[in-house]
Amino acid sequence: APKAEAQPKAASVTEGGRVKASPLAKKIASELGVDLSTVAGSGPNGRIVQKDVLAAEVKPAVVEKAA
Amino acid sequence: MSDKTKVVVIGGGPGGYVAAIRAAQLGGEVTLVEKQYLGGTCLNVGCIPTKSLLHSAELFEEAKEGAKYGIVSSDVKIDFAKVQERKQAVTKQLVNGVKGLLAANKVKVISGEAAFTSKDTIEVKTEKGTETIKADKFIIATGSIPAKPPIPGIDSKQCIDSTGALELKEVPKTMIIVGGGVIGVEIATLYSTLGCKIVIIEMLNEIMPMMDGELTKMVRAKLAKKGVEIFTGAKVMSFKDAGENVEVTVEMPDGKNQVFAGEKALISIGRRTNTATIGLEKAGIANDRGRITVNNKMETNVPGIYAIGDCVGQIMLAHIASTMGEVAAENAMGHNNVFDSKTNPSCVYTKPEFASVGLTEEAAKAQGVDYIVGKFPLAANGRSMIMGEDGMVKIIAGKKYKEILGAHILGPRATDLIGELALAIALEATIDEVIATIHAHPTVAESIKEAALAVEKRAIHIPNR
Amino acid sequence: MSDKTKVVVIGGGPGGYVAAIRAAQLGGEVTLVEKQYLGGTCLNVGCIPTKSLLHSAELFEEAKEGAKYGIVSSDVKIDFAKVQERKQAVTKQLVNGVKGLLAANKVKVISGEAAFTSKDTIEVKTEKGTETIKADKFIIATGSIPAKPPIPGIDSKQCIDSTGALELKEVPKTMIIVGGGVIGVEIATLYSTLGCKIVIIEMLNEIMPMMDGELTKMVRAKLAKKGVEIFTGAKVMSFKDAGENVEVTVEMPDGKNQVFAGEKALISIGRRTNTATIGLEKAGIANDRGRITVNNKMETNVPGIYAIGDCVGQIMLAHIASTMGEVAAENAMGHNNVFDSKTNPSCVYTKPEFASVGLTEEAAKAQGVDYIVGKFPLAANGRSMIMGEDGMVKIIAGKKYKEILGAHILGPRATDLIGELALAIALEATIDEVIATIHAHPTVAESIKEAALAVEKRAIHIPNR
Ligand SMILES: Cc1cc2nc3c(=O)[nH]c(=O)nc-3n(C[C@H](O)[C@H](O)[C@H](O)COP(=O)(O)OP(=O)(O)OC[C@H]3O[C@@H](n4cnc5c(N)ncnc54)[C@H](O)[C@@H]3O)c2cc1C
Ligand SMILES: Cc1cc2nc3c(=O)[nH]c(=O)nc-3n(C[C@H](O)[C@H](O)[C@H](O)COP(=O)(O)OP(=O)(O)OC[C@H]3O[C@@H](n4cnc5c(N)ncnc54)[C@H](O)[C@@H]3O)c2cc1C
Repeated sequence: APKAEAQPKAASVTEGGRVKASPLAKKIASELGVDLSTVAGSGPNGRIVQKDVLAAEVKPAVVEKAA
Repeated sequence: MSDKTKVVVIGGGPGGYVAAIRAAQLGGEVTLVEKQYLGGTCLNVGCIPTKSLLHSAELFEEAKEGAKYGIVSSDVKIDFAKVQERKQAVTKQLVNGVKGLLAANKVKVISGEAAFTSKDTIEVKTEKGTETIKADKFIIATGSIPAKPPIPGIDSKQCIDSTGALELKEVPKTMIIVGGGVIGVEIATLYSTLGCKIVIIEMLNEIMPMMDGELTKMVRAKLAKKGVEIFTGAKVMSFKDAGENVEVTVEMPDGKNQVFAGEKALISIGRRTNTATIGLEKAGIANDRGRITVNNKMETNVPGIYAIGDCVGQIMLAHIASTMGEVAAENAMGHNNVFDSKTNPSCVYTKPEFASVGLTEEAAKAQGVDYIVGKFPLAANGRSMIMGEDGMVKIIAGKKYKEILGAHILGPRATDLIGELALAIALEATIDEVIATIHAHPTVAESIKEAALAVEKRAIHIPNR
Repeated sequence: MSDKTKVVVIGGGPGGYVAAIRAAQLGGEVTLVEKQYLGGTCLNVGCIPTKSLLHSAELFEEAKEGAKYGIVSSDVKIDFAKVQERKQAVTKQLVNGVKGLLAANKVKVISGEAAFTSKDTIEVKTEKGTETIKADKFIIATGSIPAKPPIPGIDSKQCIDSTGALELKEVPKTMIIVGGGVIGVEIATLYSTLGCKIVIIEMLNEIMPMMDGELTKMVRAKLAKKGVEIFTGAKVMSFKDAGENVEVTVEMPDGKNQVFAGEKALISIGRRTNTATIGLEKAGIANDRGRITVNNKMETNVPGIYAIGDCVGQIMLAHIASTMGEVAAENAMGHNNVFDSKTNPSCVYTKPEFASVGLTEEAAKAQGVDYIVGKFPLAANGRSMIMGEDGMVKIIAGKKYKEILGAHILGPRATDLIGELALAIALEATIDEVIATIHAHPTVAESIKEAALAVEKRAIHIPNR
């Protein structure tokens, strides 16, 4: 996945710019070409999980809501 | 009057007392009503007593086999009265602990039997009379009781339920166990180790049907070695009190009847929810033949009334009751939490232990999931070898991403080892992360990494085929 | 000739044999040179023999205390020759296992002593003569040997190292243990359980200084109960062969000398890398007084030469050697992997077990990390109570995000329980995920969740202060 662009930051990006995502979410995102820095996480502390990535792929509108 | 949220919890088992403590932590004014014993089934006639007796049985077996390890002793015998005394002491200590915790959290405990009289009121029958209590929120946690199937002769004096089986004064010479679920298998393990000849009659085609079939077969083989006979696809038709023994007539898989005689017959075919007398209809609480209907917030159809644990009739396990209890308490106190069973471990205290989390291979198949399996036999694990044990670690991973879908362990310490894999499922980990985690040597846990490696046919300590 | 990458591994311990298997899995043509015994220190005179002896000791203790659990026996005695025989059998089985695995992976094993003659050549002295081997890649895994400090009288016949301590024919009546590291403490546990009176002399201010101090104090108390005397801040000045006993003169913390007499004196002050005779200088391999210098890819300064395990003198543990071995093999075979010790568990096989991963509270303090602690005493854990054990689970979390920085467990099965927390660290989990993971009842693992809850002062099974 591309690195953080000038995108609105989702809750899952920590101050250091690291994205908190589950290993499964990362694998799926890299395959689907979903930029994790644009995904809102629904896990504890905004951690991105599988279903968030799948949702982001189907309807990118989630990004706006999370920003 | 206090403006705190008033919460009443009905039932003091692992569901109820945990819910009560959690609600109190969150600022609730909490009352717990318990009609019989704090700690419920679990502490008094369930988890704890079985495991205490099983621990003694394990020590007995180890003592008898001590010579193999250089421990010499003569006349190893079991003092069953002492075994029961020890069980009693452990139970008592834990029940007192619960009492203390409730007090420390300022939960008011009422000894009595509760029943709803309306949506916001219960009546509690205590020794001193009847008390009426109104509250903002109710959490129902009345648990379950052993099911008693309508089989002719089931009232014969030799027929006992799990509670009876845990309170025997002597080890019986023979026992017929009707129902090969977890409770049946644990009690078979217990008494067969103590010298009782056991026959298990199970109606389904496999004992412990929710566990992984391949590992269950290994358990069956181990039980067989102890002289436990298991008949599956077999149906009990009747019991007959024949004086010393009970005669159990069983329709065998071939359709023919066979009679088994036993000093005791344990009925362990399941448990049913304990909700018949709590006034569900008075409060208008929806239920399915006594199983209270709840959503994943543990809410019933009646606002402000929650139900948790065995009485919802979903997964009848103590840690599930407690987890549901936490969720209900948090929601009752205005927080927002949901119950999810995906990390739920199932444990059976056989020797060695048997534990499972997530999908079994059977379930993966049935659900049409594309999966891949990694297995590691504990015969190749140094720590297990030292302990004289064997078994297997089996991991079910998604075929494409290798995420961990399920894990099954038969082996020493399995009930504790499963924790790592439950966390792996919680975190949506793949085998890569399990492999990248350094596992200490020499431990049984190393086998978890090996099983993960085996998913990709690159285990180190077994040849990969 | 084959166009496979030719890999030579020097040393057949848990570093070397794992590296060899991994390199072979990746398509290498692998030769392993071992001068003494496959399995190295670990299988022959380290991890496995200690744990086998300790297991017998544990069973002995349990047998003696059986009455508490209703197990009656008379005359519980240890047959130490049998204990040693069992250890020998386990070791032999595991060493044969390694032999089989190497064969299954088509690794060629040469019995002999290797030394570099240049950057790409070694000479191997075997029974049949000297063989010269060239290879594309070399992995050095020659391990370590017990350090022998230059203390007057250390050659007295009663002075033994860990290898000697594991091969005693009889349980000594008294033993002075010089050095209270993991090995010293494990051997103290072993022989004190078998009836030996033990004195530990440690130069530093604490035994096992890398472990969490609070839990280490609990271990000290448990050892003291077994009659083990521990003197810290105390320095051995000399040994004197006094016939039956050795007299050990110790400078005590107050500066005065005190003499301790023991049938044996175990020197366990540490281990040093075993690299003096392998021709490091001929190959031009950089090292720091024998500790081979490597980067996190396990590469030495010489391209194509890797070093792993005890011989790099970093963390002297078998699972570290194996992990480094995998990393080196993968890099040697053209993959790209790095070694990271952040999930490394440290285990001590005391009774109960003691295990640790990540930061100790002391380290967190020293590094100026903003941390917060959650603790749960196992006296409040049902499963531990059933087993008659106590202890503590302690979690160190970051103050702000509550990520798990370290975890420390003193308790039954601790060495296996630590796996869950190592995975938590690997996945950068916070206490929230540990709490959200359902932990089975009744297990020791439940205490991990409780300790995580305690971080936020909301444990269920202890009052939160
Ligand atoms: C032999 C056996 C072994 C088991 N082993 C395990 C195990 O190892 N691990 C595991 O996870 N689970 C085990 N279980 C299951 C476990 O005990 C239950 O899942 C658990 O106790 C359910 O908790 P609960 O709080 O929902 O109900 P319960 O523990 O059944 O508690 C319900 C409480 O409510 C009280 N009550 C009922 N009606 C009223 C009323 N009207 N007014 C006031 N009080 C009322 C009851 O007296 C009881 O104390 C075992 C069960 C048995 C029988
Ligand atoms: C008493 C004791 C208990 C221990 N307990 C534990 C424990 O519980 N857990 C744990 O993780 N660690 C434990 N350790 C440490 C562990 O044994 C070592 O960390 C581990 O063995 C290191 O592995 P290695 O492969 O680097 O070296 P080693 O195991 O030392 O193997 C090196 C091998 O190289 C061979 N060799 C050396 N030079 C040459 C040469 N020139 N040519 C050919 N072969 C050569 C040696 O013969 C040896 O077989 C213990 C150690 C001791 C002494």
